[in-house]
Amino acid sequence: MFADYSMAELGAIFAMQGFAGLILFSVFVLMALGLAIIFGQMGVINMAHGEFMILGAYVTYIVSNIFAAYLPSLFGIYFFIAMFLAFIASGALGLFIEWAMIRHLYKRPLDTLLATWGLSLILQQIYRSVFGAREVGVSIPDWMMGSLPLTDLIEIPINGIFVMVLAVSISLAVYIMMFRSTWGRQVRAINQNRVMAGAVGINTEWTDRLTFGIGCGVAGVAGSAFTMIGSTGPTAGQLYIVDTFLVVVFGGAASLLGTIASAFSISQAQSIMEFFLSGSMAKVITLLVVVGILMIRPQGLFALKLRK
Amino acid sequence: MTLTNYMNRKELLGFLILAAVIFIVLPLALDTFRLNLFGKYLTYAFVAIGLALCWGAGGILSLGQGIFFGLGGYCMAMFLKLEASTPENTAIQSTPGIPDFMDWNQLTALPIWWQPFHSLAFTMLAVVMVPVVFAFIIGFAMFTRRVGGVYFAIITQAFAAILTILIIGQQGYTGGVNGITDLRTLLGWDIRTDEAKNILYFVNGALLFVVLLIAQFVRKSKLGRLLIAMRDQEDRVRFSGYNVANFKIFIFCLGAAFAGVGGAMFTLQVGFMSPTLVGIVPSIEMVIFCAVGGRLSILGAVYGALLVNLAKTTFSEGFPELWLLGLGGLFIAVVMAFPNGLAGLWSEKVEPLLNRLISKTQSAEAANPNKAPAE
Amino acid sequence: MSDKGKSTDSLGMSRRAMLAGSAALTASLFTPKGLKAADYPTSEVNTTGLAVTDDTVTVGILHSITGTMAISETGSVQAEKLAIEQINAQGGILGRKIEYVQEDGASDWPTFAEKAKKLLVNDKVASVMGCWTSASRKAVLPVFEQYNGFLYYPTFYEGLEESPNVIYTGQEATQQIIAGLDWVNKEKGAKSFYLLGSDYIWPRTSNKIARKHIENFMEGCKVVGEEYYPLGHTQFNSVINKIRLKKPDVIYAIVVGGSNVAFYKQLTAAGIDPAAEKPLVLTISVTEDEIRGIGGENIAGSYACMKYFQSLENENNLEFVKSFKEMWGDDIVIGDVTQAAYLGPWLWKAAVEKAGSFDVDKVREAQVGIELPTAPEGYVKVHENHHLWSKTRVGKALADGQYEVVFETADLVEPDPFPEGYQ
Amino acid sequence: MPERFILSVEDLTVSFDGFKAVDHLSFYVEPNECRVIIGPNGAGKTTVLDLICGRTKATGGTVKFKGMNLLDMREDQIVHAGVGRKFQTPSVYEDLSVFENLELSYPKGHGVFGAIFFNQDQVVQDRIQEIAETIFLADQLDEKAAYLSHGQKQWLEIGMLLIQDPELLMLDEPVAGMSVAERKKTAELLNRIIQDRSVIVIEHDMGFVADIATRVTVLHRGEMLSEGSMDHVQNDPKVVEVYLGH
Repeated sequence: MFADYSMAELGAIFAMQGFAGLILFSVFVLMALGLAIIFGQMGVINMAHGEFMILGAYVTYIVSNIFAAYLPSLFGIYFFIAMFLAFIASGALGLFIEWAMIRHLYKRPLDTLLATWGLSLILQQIYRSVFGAREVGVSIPDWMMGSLPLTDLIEIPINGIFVMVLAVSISLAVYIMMFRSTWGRQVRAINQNRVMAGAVGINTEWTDRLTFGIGCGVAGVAGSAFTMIGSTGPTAGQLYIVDTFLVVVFGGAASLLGTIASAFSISQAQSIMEFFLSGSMAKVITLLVVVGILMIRPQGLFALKLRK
Repeated sequence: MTLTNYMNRKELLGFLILAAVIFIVLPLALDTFRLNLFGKYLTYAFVAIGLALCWGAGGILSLGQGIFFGLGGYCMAMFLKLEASTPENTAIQSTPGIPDFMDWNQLTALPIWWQPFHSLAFTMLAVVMVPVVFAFIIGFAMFTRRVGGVYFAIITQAFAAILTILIIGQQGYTGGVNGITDLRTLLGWDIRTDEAKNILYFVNGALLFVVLLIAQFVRKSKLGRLLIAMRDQEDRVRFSGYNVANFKIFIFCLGAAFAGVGGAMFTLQVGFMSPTLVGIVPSIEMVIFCAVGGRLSILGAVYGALLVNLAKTTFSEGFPELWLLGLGGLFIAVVMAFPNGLAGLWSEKVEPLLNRLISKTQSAEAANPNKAPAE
Repeated sequence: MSDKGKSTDSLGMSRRAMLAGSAALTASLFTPKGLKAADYPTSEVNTTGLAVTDDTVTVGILHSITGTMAISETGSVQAEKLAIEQINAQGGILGRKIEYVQEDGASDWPTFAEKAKKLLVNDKVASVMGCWTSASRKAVLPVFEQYNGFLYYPTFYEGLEESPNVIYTGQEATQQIIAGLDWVNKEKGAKSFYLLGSDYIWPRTSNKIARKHIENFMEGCKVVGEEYYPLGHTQFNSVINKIRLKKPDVIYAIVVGGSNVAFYKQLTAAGIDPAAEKPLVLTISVTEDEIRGIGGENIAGSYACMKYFQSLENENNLEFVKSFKEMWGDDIVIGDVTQAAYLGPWLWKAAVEKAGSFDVDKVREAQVGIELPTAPEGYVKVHENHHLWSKTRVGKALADGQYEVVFETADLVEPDPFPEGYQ
Repeated sequence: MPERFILSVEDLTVSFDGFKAVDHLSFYVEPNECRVIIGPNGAGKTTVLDLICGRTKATGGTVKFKGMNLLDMREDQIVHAGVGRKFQTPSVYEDLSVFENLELSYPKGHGVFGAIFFNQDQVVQDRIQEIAETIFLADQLDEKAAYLSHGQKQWLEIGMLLIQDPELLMLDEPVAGMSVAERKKTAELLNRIIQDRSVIVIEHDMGFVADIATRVTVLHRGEMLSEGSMDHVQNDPKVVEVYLGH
């Protein structure tokens, strides 16, 4: 396969392929972080995660149209505002859903799965009624498209860099929130012992709601970012759901670090296999390997050993 | 030990009513087209019954029942496709005598693993055994390692995704995204005629009752009680000397076998099989059939499958744009307001009401001695 | 209850606009023959119990308006409704107004089969305009053959089929592929091709025909890669790197749906600007409809091989685009399949009038050889294999989401659903 | 192979992420002995029972029961070998009746197909009746376990163990949370059922311990602190230190 190429060319290709793997990694991290917060910390299965992402994407679409129409001079920076608003919109919807639905179901995790699946159907239909069945094209500021030529041979997509930077910053933000803020301490306290946490004066109800909201908000930001690399349509959220869940479960549900490690290993495996095999087979093999490992090690990559 | 241990009078009445609905009311009330539709809905009931056992009784939620439905359906479709692909029917192909999609994909000979499907006996065995073997592999790997609950649900869902991608990707062998279509005869008997559809409906109904009776037997056996015990206190069951994994594997395999039979009947009645029945979405819909009917009740599962599908057809004919809202709302309503589904509604609301009415009339009769005595 | 529409439509169309559009069309489409229903007694034109009354005839529209395929099929529904409106405005068929029953296939093949059966058995529709994916057509085909229905199928597809109960108004694979490949070879000097597709039958069959044509009929040309990704796949960076490694002259892309959007966005972002034509991007799966989702700036400079582009500058098309926009709004775009769907009701009308009957067997007989000089794509004719003779065109994508037509075949290309030498 | 001890625990160790919950623990139980394990909270008492019955996997050491190495066996195999375990919180099947609770514990029909075709014959019914009388629940046989009082649930769980007829019975705080009257009845019940089998009991109630114990083992931070008769351990300065020293 490589006989006809010079070393420089091969080096360049592998560098870019490594980069492609990193982009995929960032995409997985963005997809999975919100879910990891919700699933890992609250044990809630949010099957509507993809639809929360798409809400962020539609917010971005609306904001881009507003800027194009009224503030064309600021179009170059609209994306940041859009991401912020995406966070707010998805987060607010998340707060509402937690209040209306999820909080009644904490003792029945499998039922949250079904109820949120119902929610995802409803959201899809709402998107379809509001934005139409067709995909919408989100215009991206020029500076974010195109690529950065590092050498003659190596070109790095700018939106890839953007996604990577975003993934790192959001991971950091989540890390700081979880491990440095009062909220984070409360969430972890509740996760470990709900009754006790309530007894020492933590408002468990509000903390739960906020956790769910933040998880959904992060999904919204991810959806906003994905307008650069993917499609925005009523059913686009479904494309992400299986991958996302596998990343979280594979990482070990209780661990954010695990989520990141699992995103890394799955993305690298998939990206390398895609390079050497055909696309469909790469996907099947990746999924099979992940599921196979999960069968041998159901607790995922990272899991604390606990006294029962 | 008498039969009443396996079915009390109330349950017997429930079975008889369902039998009357399936074998008398529906055939009399509906034309062949609608009856065939109901036949299709009833094939989902096979899956829902399996789920009522696995999920309702055993607490094992599988989001991959579409896998087993699909495997059963594909086995049947392979047999029918081979029968439809006679050299005469496929004379225009480069290789006559093999299924058309194989010819389109440059296959020049029937793959070896298709060969046994020339035999109906083998196919009927495969319809049950292929899903069971799959379920056994998944169940063995997961349950002996004590994977359960949410993890099990997600991993089965991943399997459904994998199988769909595989079927679509290997289109030379599986018909790809189109599925296996244009099925015509079963041992020379044309399954597309109205008469055949009517007969298939009754065969389907009869098989459904066989499955229902098996399910009832299992539920009423000690194994049924063990499932409930496991759902509530898995450790206690273990320390009463049971190998919990084996029981879970068994019930999961049983559900898979039911689903396989349902899939085969689907293929026969609808006339094709396609990967859209294998994937994540149909698998979750099958769970909702069960949930709507009442996850604990096997009869409820049948009604759930019938009603949800009837609603789907009606709504999507009348208000197609609203259908998803309705279905989504149904999911949420069932989970939040009626966790025991229709069966729960019946036993919690309707039955007490009926009892009250009956006792009222009785007391009214008692209060009115002039009327004819009650007995 | 079904969505029964008469000549008005509830979906926000201005009645006056529609009338104006139809009036304009009357001039260019068929000259109304002033056929009166009274001249065609129902008992004579309908001997098989179809839903034909003294002043109406019912047809079915069967597309997905929910689910993943709704994105693609919406345009076809709109086109079919437009054609029906216009036909009605001209006095209908044999003096009878067309009514339609619309059913939702819900992007689910069994549902398509179920609804097809409902249309034929319960509603007894005289013909059906519908289906989009091959899978849905394969699912309904046995139903149409069993109940002797008549389907107008609008999508360009892989061929390998010729049903007496279907008129294929889109192109089969060879009509779409061969001329385009020859053109890039001749005009652009392309010698090496990288074939890419979504993983299902149409891209695979099309690429098979493309490969055979490249290897057997195009001198010195070769295929340097062929690859398929699952439907809905959204990550193409690895394959883009592979393409870089192979340095093909042409990326031949048959990616569909949401994957399309991801593919072109990532291609541009990776520094492969289609406009630079290094490599050149040639597709048969991106119509104007898809570009809206992809974003014109991401695909500008790519080439698409179709039979119809919205920008075609013939009178028929100008009229068609005008009335389409009047009916469905100014920001609408019209893709290849939408136009093909628009042909369905017109072809059926012509056949019914030629046969003087709604009976499917007579319509089928009359249909072959029907010519439609008024089609937006230009003159078309029904081949005896039930496909259309039509031209193949190559368009270059512009940033505004339209195509600039850069090439069209001189003659109509003969449909060849079972091409010799390509199997 | 004749052995002096029915249960030999040697060098048993388990660590959770570096924390040694049980640390090189050895003790031996003789046939028909009633061994009581005491110790302050977090001493590792419950963990020891978990290790013996296979609920927790040991990091090191051996547990031999009648010559079989329990650490290599699954929970159900350990049960079949003759070890019964009662949990600290009553764990009964709340959705099933008392009768069904006992039926499921009857040592027959433990395979999948055995369970499906399990026959409630007269022998089974008599045995259930007998056990129900022993545990004071003969009148509640058809009641759902969920409706029993806390003490009754504890008795039911003990009954579920009795019906298995284990050679080694392990009870984790059998009288915790009981009323005085219930406690007295339970002591009586336990005294009756420990007669012809070996028993390991975890208990805090010293009066109760003194009443039933043959020997007492005191655990502290996963290690053995003292072992011997009740008198012996009560006078052991190390034990006094641990219980009163802080």
